[in-house]
Amino acid sequence: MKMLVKSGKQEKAVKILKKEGDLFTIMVGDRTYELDIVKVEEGVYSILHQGESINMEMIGSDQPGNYKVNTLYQSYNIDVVPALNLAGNGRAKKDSHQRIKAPMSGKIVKLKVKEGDAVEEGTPLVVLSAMKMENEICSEGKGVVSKIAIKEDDLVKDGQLMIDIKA
Amino acid sequence: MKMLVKSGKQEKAVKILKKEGDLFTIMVGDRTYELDIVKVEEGVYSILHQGESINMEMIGSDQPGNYKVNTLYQSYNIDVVPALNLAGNGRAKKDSHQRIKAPMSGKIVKLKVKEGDAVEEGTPLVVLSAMKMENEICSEGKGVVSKIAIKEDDLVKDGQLMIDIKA
Amino acid sequence: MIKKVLVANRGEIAVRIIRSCREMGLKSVAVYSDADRSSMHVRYADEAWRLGPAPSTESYLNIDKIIQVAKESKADAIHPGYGFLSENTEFANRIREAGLIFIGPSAEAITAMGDKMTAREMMKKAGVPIVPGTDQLPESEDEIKALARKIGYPVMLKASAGGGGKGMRLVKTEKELLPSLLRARSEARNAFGNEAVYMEKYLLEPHHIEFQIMADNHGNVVHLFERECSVQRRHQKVIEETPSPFITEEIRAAMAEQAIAAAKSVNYSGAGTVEFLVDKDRNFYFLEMNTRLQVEHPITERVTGIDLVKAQIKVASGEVLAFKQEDIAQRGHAIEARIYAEDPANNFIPSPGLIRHITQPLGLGVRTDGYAYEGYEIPVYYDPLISKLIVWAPTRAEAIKRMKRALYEYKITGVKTNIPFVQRIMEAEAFVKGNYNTHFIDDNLEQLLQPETENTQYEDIAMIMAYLDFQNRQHKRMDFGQKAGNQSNWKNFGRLFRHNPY
Amino acid sequence: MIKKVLVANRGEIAVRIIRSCREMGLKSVAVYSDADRSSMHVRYADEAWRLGPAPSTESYLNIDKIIQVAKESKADAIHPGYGFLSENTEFANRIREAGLIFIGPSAEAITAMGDKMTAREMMKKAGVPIVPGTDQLPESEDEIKALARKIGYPVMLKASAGGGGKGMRLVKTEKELLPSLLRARSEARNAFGNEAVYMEKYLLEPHHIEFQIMADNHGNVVHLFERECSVQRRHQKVIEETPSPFITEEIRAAMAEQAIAAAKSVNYSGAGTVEFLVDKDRNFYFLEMNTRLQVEHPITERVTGIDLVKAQIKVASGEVLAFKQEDIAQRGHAIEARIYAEDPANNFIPSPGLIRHITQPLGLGVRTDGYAYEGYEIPVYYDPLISKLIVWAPTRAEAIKRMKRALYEYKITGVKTNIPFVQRIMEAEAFVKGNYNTHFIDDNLEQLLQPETENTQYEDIAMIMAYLDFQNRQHKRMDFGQKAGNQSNWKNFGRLFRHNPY
Repeated sequence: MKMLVKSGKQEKAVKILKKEGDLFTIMVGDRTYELDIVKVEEGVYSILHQGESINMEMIGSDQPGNYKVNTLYQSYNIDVVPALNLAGNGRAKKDSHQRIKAPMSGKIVKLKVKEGDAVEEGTPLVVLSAMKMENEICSEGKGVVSKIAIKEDDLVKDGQLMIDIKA
Repeated sequence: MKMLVKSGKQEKAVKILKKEGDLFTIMVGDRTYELDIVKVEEGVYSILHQGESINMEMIGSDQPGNYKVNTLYQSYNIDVVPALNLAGNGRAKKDSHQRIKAPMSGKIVKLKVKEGDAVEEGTPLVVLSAMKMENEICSEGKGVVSKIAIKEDDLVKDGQLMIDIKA
Repeated sequence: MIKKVLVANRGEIAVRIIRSCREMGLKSVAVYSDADRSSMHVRYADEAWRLGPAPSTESYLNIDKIIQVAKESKADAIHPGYGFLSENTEFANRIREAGLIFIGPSAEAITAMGDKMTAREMMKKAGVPIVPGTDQLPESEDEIKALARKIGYPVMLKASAGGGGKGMRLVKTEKELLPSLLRARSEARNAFGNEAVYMEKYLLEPHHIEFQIMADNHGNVVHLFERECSVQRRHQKVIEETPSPFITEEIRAAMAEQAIAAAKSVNYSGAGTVEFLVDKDRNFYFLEMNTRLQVEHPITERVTGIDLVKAQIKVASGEVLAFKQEDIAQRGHAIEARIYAEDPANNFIPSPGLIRHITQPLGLGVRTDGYAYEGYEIPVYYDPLISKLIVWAPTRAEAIKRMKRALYEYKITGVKTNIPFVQRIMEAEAFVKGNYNTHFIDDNLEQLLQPETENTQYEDIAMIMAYLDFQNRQHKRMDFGQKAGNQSNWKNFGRLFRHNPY
Repeated sequence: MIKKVLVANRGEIAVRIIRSCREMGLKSVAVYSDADRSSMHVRYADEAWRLGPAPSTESYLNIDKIIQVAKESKADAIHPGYGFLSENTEFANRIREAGLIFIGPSAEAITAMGDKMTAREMMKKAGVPIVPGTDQLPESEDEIKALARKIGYPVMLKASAGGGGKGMRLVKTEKELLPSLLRARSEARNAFGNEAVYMEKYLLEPHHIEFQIMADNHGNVVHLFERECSVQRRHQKVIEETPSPFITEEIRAAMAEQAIAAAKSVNYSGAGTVEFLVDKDRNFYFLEMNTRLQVEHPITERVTGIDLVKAQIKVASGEVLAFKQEDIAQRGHAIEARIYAEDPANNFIPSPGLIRHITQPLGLGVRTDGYAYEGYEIPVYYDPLISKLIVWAPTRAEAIKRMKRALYEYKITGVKTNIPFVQRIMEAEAFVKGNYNTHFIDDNLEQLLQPETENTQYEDIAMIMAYLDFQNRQHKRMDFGQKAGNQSNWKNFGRLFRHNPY
């Protein structure tokens, strides 16, 4: 299956033109790179490109094909996706729901809304305590609380859905 | 299957009497221990025994049931074996062969005997170079070289059989 | 005299204290909550005893249980570290009542300095300059507003029992006053079990500069020079350095004198820190005295060569200080960066989680005090401090370059950290010139958060790597399905990534 | 002036040099053999270029290729590190002929000092005391035997081009003379490409004490005090410390004077080391001068605060030394332990292999210069040095305790190391008292190799752990066979070993 690689707004095709041992000749979009690639630690690669020594660290996610790739200061969020899927891809963008996820692991110390409440942009929703700091999480827009998936004193994980707000 | 555990000349039966969470009550030989055991890194365990904090590192070998277990300064070579096997265990001891294994990974720079040669205790057999040092390996007893499994310039691995000497 | 020390703390400071115990030949006893069974201080100590469930109130703040463990483990002294019970009078008293040694000052000194309002009163009497402000705030909201108006905005709310930025809020306008007060009280209650809050004038372009004090029980009090701690975010220190690039030799001497006077006024014993605010005209005011080891103590250790934990233990044993004021010199320049598990790009929210990979910076002039290791899960219950990176060099300019080099080597994966943010601080003009005050981070936040300029080449290569890894995994998976057929194919591919030394 | 430095070396020293380049804002170019593609210096440098196959003769000793890479990568200077081509006159000459800067002394100085016999002659002329001995040994075996008898056993065989213990043999009786000579010549040929060997009187209870020299191209020569390197095994240093616990202030001054005289006699430039043998009556003799950075340079850096690599680069750029003799002081005490991949229990045979796990010691007063990481395979082709552990403390006694603490923290699994052996040295009475000479290891070998006294309890627990791990694996394997049935069973068991923070 033909695969495309996405990074931010970029979408490029990747093609391996040649490989000999650790040496790869690879085309990405319309540019060609000759790279010497060696895996040095779990998820850590040493790459030589025209003499330059580049270290990249790859962190896979639960979603197949999704990677966070770290260079020295930069971090790229990259998706490898089938070429077919890209055309009709309309996910998330026009969603009329606001899904409030836990921005970090922590404990719910206060729940400030209940189902059916109308909220504005900036309305406080929950207070989440993590690592000794209390963090107030507010609504990013107008709407009605359609679902609350947590309760006070719950421990939540980073990214866990807490509240659903219908616009 | 009933298993026994061997460490050096010791042979003991191990029995788990109780476990609750990380807390184990275990009998080894005729002594009973209450241990709080947690795996903290790959192959590294933190063990609390009557308040004492003990760190043990386990290194498995190719042979199932064989472990090197390191504490702070001590290193134990331990085998977990079926109880049945122990009785009739007569391996290695009365072997009339001297099997010369590479004491380290390295390169054979000189082979000093050939098959059929008679050797004495202390007869130089091979010179093995590793990490810039040349190491002469000598016969530990009298005998005749029955087999040579290496040749000059070979790279050998730690533990690899090099020469077989028949007493 | 002291043979076994119980360390009533966790994280990097527990490990750091146990290190010095080990070097002194003292046995160490770690204590832990359920969230910390696999934490480094448990693994590193000679003994480790459970305190209770994860929340600090049930573990690291549980005085009864800690004293019980001290007795059972036959420890003869308790080191409180910083935070938790380190400035708790009751704890110090209870330890002494139990016939054990508290490694810290007298309960009276803790009480006097621990309550910030009492401390202000005492300093006023001792002639040490203090910042204009109030006593404990009244209940009446109108009265509070009136007090703030009288002092003049901006004002600072502070927990009377506070420290480490907890329970502190800067209030710029009346509108923010009451909500901030609520938050400050709540944090103060959770952190210190005491919700008393007072108010102070907020100085212009202030510097936070503190002096390290060391005193014994025989009347000797010395200072170990200052630490410049003005790089703060929400009153939480991020970077500390010594010497301060701001103060002059004369001001340094004057501040040192007042710091010693402050310590003597409470018959201080052990290690303590006298904090000052210094305004843009180099007027200095007593801020508070922390009656414990400070997070940033390593920079002082580095320029003076003195191990402060060992000195604390010796003082607690009744020994006379091993050094006189004239023996102590500041040599070279030391900088500490606090490495936090937090996400600077996302409003600095804490980032607890599993450390997947960690590479510590090493080499000349670098010290790391940490406690995390590969596979360790940073719990949500405690402070987000992962480690402290301390560098030393003969000059400030060289120390900054060394810090940048060390940060370059420091890799932590799995949780987000402020390493790139600290790297940016080291590059910021105001910091490099040593021309900064406590507003530095706020004033430069945009620049400090800016990502590197785009590098198309790196992005292309990152895309290639994702593609190769994905393909590699796909082929592996396929092979699981069809055994013989494709086997050699993916194995070959897999091997491309493995280096064979032969 | 210098903008990009090619480091013609590998291992810890390449990483250490690149660290200083990075702090100076210089670009770094690593070179590597096929065995070192995944080595740390390749990963850490800004650029990395392949030299050739694994054997050093085809890579790190390949002058043509190194100069070619320097040109292609547009490096303007080459740092040779230690070992390999660091004391090779041709290399220094070829670099200069290519219009590049050699970070080291003149080719003349290398030639003069590099050939040990020439050096002896020069020192004789300069009035520096030398050990009685021969010129290059003749071919005739009888003549060699006669020379040895004349000097008197024991005698020392040394490679004329030698250094680092390679090609060195102590000969105690005539019977050992010729076999040792063969071995010395062979090692000398392999290590230096030159099999010339000479002979010296072997001093009684000798100390190996060396002085660090730093000289610029403007006639300034200073010393950075001594290093005591008498803890040696087969002429290979294991522990170094500064100051030496053996010499007096007067001897120190006299030796420093001779060291500077030795350096001046060859118009020395850059970092160099003048080695002396000191007998039990504190008579000292010139041994040799190493015209390069020394393995043990970090202890000098620690007590003087000077970064020697940076100083080398500045001198090579033509700068005047940034410090005068009177600016340089020895402060506190530093000890270095060389951590080797070797098996002390098995006649110290090298132990190359895969590093399965590594924990570096950290905290106050500890520096580690290494290059190994988890998953790195130490190649068989090069030196077994994994890292250098350097500690500092105000006093020697405290430094020893700190070293013990750091060794306690240092965990390396997968290859055998001398860490427990070094730990034993730190506990040996002669070492602790500072009362040792170069025979220390031989004289105390039995004690240094003795395992800990038996601890039944630990052995029992080790047996338990093996049993549990084995059972755990068995159950897992069973489950693979029978899917549904036993699943909950082993999963439960497996979970016993995993800590869940919630």
